Amino acid sequence: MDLNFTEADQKFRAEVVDFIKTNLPAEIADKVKHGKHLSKDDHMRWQQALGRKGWLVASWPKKHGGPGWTATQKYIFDNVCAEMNCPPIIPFGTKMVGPVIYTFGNEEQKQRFLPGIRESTVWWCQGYSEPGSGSDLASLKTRAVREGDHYIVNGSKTWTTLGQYAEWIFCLVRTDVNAKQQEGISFLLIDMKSPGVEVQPIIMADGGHEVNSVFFTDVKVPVENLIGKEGEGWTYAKFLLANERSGIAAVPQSKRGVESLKRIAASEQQDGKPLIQDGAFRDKIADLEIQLQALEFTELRILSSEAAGGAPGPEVSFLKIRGSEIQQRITELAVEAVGYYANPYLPGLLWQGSNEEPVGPAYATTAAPRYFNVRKTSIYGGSNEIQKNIIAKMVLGL
Amino acid sequence: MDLNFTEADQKFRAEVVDFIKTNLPAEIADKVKHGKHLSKDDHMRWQQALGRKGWLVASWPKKHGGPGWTATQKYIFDNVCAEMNCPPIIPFGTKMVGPVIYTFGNEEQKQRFLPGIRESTVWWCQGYSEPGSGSDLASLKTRAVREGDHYIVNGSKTWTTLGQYAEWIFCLVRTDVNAKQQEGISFLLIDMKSPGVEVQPIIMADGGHEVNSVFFTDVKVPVENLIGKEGEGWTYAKFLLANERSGIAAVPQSKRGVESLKRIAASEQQDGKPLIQDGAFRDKIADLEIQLQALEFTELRILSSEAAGGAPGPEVSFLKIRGSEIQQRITELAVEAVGYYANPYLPGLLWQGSNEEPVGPAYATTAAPRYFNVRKTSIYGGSNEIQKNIIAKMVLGL
Amino acid sequence: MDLSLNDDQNMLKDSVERFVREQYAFETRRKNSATATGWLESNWAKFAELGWLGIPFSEDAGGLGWGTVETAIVMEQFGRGLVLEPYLATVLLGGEAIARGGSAAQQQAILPALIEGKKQLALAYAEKQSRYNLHDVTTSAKKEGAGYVLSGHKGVVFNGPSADHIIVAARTSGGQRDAKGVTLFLVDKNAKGLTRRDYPTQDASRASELTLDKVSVGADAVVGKVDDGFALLEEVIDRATVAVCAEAVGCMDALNAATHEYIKTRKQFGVPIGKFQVLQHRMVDMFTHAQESRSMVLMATLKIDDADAAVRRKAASAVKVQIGKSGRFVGQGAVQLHGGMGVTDELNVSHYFKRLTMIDSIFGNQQFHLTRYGQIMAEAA
Amino acid sequence: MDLSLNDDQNMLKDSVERFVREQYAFETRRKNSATATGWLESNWAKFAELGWLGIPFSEDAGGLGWGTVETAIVMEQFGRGLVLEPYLATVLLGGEAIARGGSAAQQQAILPALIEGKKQLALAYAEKQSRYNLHDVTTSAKKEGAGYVLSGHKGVVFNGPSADHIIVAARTSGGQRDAKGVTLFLVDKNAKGLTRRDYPTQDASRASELTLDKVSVGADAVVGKVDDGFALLEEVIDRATVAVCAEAVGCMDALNAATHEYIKTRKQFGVPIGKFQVLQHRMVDMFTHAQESRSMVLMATLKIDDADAAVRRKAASAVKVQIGKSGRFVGQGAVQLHGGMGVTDELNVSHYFKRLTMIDSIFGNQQFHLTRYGQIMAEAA
Repeated sequence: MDLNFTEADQKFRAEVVDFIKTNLPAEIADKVKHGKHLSKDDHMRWQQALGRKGWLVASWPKKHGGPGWTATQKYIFDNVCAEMNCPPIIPFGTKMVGPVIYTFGNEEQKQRFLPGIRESTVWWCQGYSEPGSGSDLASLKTRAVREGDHYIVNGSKTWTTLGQYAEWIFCLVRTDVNAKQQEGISFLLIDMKSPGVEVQPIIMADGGHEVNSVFFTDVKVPVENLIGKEGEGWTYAKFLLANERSGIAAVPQSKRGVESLKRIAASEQQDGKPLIQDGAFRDKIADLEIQLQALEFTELRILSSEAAGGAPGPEVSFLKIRGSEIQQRITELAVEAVGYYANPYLPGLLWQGSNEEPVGPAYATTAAPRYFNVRKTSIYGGSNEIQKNIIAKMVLGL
Repeated sequence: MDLNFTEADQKFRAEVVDFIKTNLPAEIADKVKHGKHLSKDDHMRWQQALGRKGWLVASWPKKHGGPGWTATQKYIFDNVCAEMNCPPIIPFGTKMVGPVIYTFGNEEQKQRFLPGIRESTVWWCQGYSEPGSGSDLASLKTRAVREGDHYIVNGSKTWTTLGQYAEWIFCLVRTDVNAKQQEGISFLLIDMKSPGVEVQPIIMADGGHEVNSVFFTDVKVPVENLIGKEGEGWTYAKFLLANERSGIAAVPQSKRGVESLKRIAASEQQDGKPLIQDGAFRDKIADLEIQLQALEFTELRILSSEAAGGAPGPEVSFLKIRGSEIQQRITELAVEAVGYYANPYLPGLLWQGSNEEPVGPAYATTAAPRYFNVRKTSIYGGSNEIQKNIIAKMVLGL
Repeated sequence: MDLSLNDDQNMLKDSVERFVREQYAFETRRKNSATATGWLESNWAKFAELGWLGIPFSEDAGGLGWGTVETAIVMEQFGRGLVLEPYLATVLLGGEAIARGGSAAQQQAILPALIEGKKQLALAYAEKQSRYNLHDVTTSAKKEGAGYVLSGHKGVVFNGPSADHIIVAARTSGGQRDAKGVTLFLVDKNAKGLTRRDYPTQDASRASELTLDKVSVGADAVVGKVDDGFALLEEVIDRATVAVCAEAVGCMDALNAATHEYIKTRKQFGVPIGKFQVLQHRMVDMFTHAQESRSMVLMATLKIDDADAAVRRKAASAVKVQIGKSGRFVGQGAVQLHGGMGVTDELNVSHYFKRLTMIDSIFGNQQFHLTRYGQIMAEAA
Repeated sequence: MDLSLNDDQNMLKDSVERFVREQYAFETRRKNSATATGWLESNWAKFAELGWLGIPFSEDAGGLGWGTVETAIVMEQFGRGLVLEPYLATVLLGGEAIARGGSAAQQQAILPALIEGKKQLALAYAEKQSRYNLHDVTTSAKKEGAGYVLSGHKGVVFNGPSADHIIVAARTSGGQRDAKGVTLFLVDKNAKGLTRRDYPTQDASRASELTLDKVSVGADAVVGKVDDGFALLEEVIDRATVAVCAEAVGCMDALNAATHEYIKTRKQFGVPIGKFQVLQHRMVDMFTHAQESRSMVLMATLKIDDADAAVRRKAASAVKVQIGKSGRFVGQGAVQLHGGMGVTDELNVSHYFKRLTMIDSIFGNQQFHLTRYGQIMAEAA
């Protein structure tokens, strides 16, 4: 056993640091550092830089354009990116539909769609959840009826993150209403510019516009946009969800969050002393940091056993649960740290990138909105209750 | 609304204090104060003194020999008793079988059994649980077969608290194996001296002998020992369980426990200062005391609405849950307080009343055993999980 | 010992309940919050008409001469409706400061008008560095002639934008964190040298940052005794703490009712999600928290008038700890059980959650009051 | 970065696992614990034979020259079997103190015999008032001639009854709680003036209170440097902390396995209780705690040798916090899920629970290490 990095890994780390220094605009790093809203352009600039370098799709096999990194290299890359305040990579193309296309798509689909994902020239979004489906994804109702060379799609999707920016959406649709619930589902790629597609914003508790409802009214989709076989979409969907959960522990992001929390606690005053000197608050940060370390080493153990040939199993559900709890706890403590200055709500500063002066310290502006917002992490991607059901069934056989 | 006691209540309080001062032997109070084991004789001396005064069966109606106290008087009595380290009143006669007898028993049974309970000359124990039944009480298997003027009882009971002292046991037995599960059950009083009754100790995690298994082999029980009607025992059982839960919050006892915890924390040293001056430990006691106050006022609100005519409903399950959690937390913090001195185990001092010198401070001797022991409070009398099921179903209609 | 409401109290409860039911539908509230002041003059006039603005004030001043039990009744119902009108700032902070500490002249000038709904107040006590320490005060009040000159900054002044008068805590003597030397001053909103930065809050209320640049006030502006403002301030805040905890109980009840209804009707995997045992137990815990919070508000309303300040302080801290803990548990639970809908602005769930979160952040959060309670407890041990 | 065991480590693991499986059936353990010493000479001889007693010691001394990864492997399996033999006291406390601080003569006199299973040790560091502060030492060591005279009391000395030598922390200079001035002394069990009160512990181990009444030792009894014993003591305790946390992981795994099996088979209301969602989720949480505990032991074994003492100290504290929290969660959960049977002496469940509880109480409990971790963290911030 050895925790140390090899010389080659050290060199790789230096290369990543160097790349970020050269390619990440300072104003974007600053927005990330302070938890502010990123524009579509911010994301695109960063992702296209990574794309040009061949680093955007770190988990893809080499033959589809991935960089062929080891698990350790991925670990280093993710950590350095978080430390240096890089924007998170939008997963819908890179981690979700991309792997589905190169695993289950035909040659033509690979040629057509993979380059745009690798280079981040096309923005994808996800059409999984529906208003009535929630955690019971397979109950979806959006219909796709074959008519000649097209499917005619009717229905709606919801919780479509950043759908307002997207050029393409991948959708689970029902192609056979008579089959058993999971068997009538197909996986379809839809051009968002198609007539009949309408995107409606959903405003979140923090006031931000980050998710949407997408409505489909007689949308014509060419049959060549069907991935794999009709009726086998559920298989691809499960494959995608398993991929989605990798990295969902968000350890590097949470490390940055804890560091930021410490800075807040060093800056906030209580009775003339920094809050971090207060035993009770210090205990809370210490406990959180220890939780995060336990999560990090659990993830490392899983990665290490995967590298040794073990497949990523349902135990990644652990990572989702604990990862979300830790993300939530960080924001909870930030609200506690800023005291009264959690109260002012400055939407211009938060969402429209205004240059308005913050009311309290700059970090206080985002404290409560982030706390409200990250309640979603224990809900999306299969709620934590569902994750525990999965572990109980798949790991414990209960 | 008014929290204050009336002059009459104040006078009553003084009378209780006076009575305890006169009638409770100092060595018994001392054992209670230090959480030591009480002998049968200790219990009997105190309960018989209460019995002579007419105060043992505080909740009984006047016509059956109760003192006719108001809810406030009962509250005062319970609190003063706990403050002055009176032994807890053994509930099997007074709170359990007594009310069943005066509510469902016939005149002869009342004449025969109630005086012994009121005066504490007869020790009762409970035959409810069975090895296989657990929280699913109605699945009990002990059979009673009618033969002439007797029932022949075969089977076994378990978790029979202080059964080693008991002269009588009240039992749920199955008199009809063909009826639906809850309908074949009857309520039977059995003389422990009957041939075929055998008591076997169960040693608890703390090393103490407080519960037993009771085995019945062809035990002859006269039919006049049947309470109410054959096959209706489940009704009486539920009535008894509802009574059992009253007072189960154990607020007065926990108040004494918190005070004792504060004394421990004032005596234990950390870096040359009393532990109670340590912010983290002080926070924990404060949090516990606040929890206990919330429980106390919740109980008072329920008592107050009962006094105003509301019946004691399933919401007493709240009291059981929170009461047990608080009792457990007190002991958990005592273990934390005594540090290394939780380790020495002195069975002579704990169980046989030896005069051995404790290893650490006297209060440390009982800290860990009590912690281990009170884990039972979230299990017995319907586990806390069962209590939550009850609330979900009966109060929330889920 | 009697824990039931009397007839007058029951009538008051019914009347506030009716107001909330009739005037505070969720979409109405959304509209009200988007007005210039963030609340409705017409509602305020109604409060005056129904006597609610006079509850804690003496009959001499035109009030009802009631106490914390009654203001808690009002606040609980306001919590159910997430009422936006500045009852807390005007009646329970500003009004109570004047009623408990103000001179006869101040009381005459302010209370009748307040009770009639003609005057709005605010209490400016927090500062950027003060956190929850009420005697960490840097704003200075320098004696000049018969009066004082105030300079400094006050932060997060609730109802600052609408207040006609602002009661400002300033230091007349002592070091920055000395308990002695804090004095309260009544300052007119148009006072020369007073500037405000107004802003909305997370929970759709309004507040201000104040800058005082040599604001001159007369000797008659002192509320209470010079240098002894802390005791008055603490008493007012302790009482307001109980009231805001009652509001939190209203929020929790509303959230629990909404969540209870939701899990009974929302279906997943073919059954109402309320059939899942884990959700049932969580709902039970949420109800338990609300019950215990209600119990603690009751406790505090009955102890807040105790002649022993330590009893009052412990009661206020105990209830605030309970509400901090329970508000978080119920708020987070309600969001979680509502799933995706719980984190949107569309449902009232997130709005209650936000209010509960902000309630924890004012007058000292859970940790502040746990520490305060523990210190009083340890002193007595 | 490589987190897998090598072949030697896997062999060690298998061999300890086999010993526990074959020699530590629950009822065998109960009998062993009731013997005079509370453990078996024959088992100890086997440990010597298999080389386990030499794991952390240099090959020069006759040991294997391995480290914390390997002692953690042994301790984890010992935790599964609730092994009673005093490996912790003799090898990891006494032995490590001699190996890391002892003179060449001390090492020669003790280590080979220890490794052969011929010598038992104990480390006496705690005192009645010291709690977890390793430099709160009142036992005095006064210079007399070339040697020292020790007087005072040491508390809860594990393996005191069986130890041939006891390493005693005493104060050679400084005030009661000064870090400087603590010195370790090697004391023979038959030393004049040394009296013991032996007793069993909650978890069926054995310990002693020591009274030192003018115990004379030579200058050659000093272990490490005079006045600088604290650093050595802290390092030894930090390492032993990791080992005992590995033991706790073994306890947790055994408890989880037993509980998992129980809820799959125990029926209530006609179904295995493992079908109830609330119990499923609790079981999931128990497994998560055990997983995270395992991860933290791994982390600590890899960081404990760091040249930077702050890294070592943080690692030891972090893992102890984790084990304190998780041990309690898993222990209480296992008892609860076993229902009545869980609180009896009959099943092994309560015995694991007791051991986990006592593990939290030694070398600093969860709160002590949380505070210690936080202080190191805040210094760096």
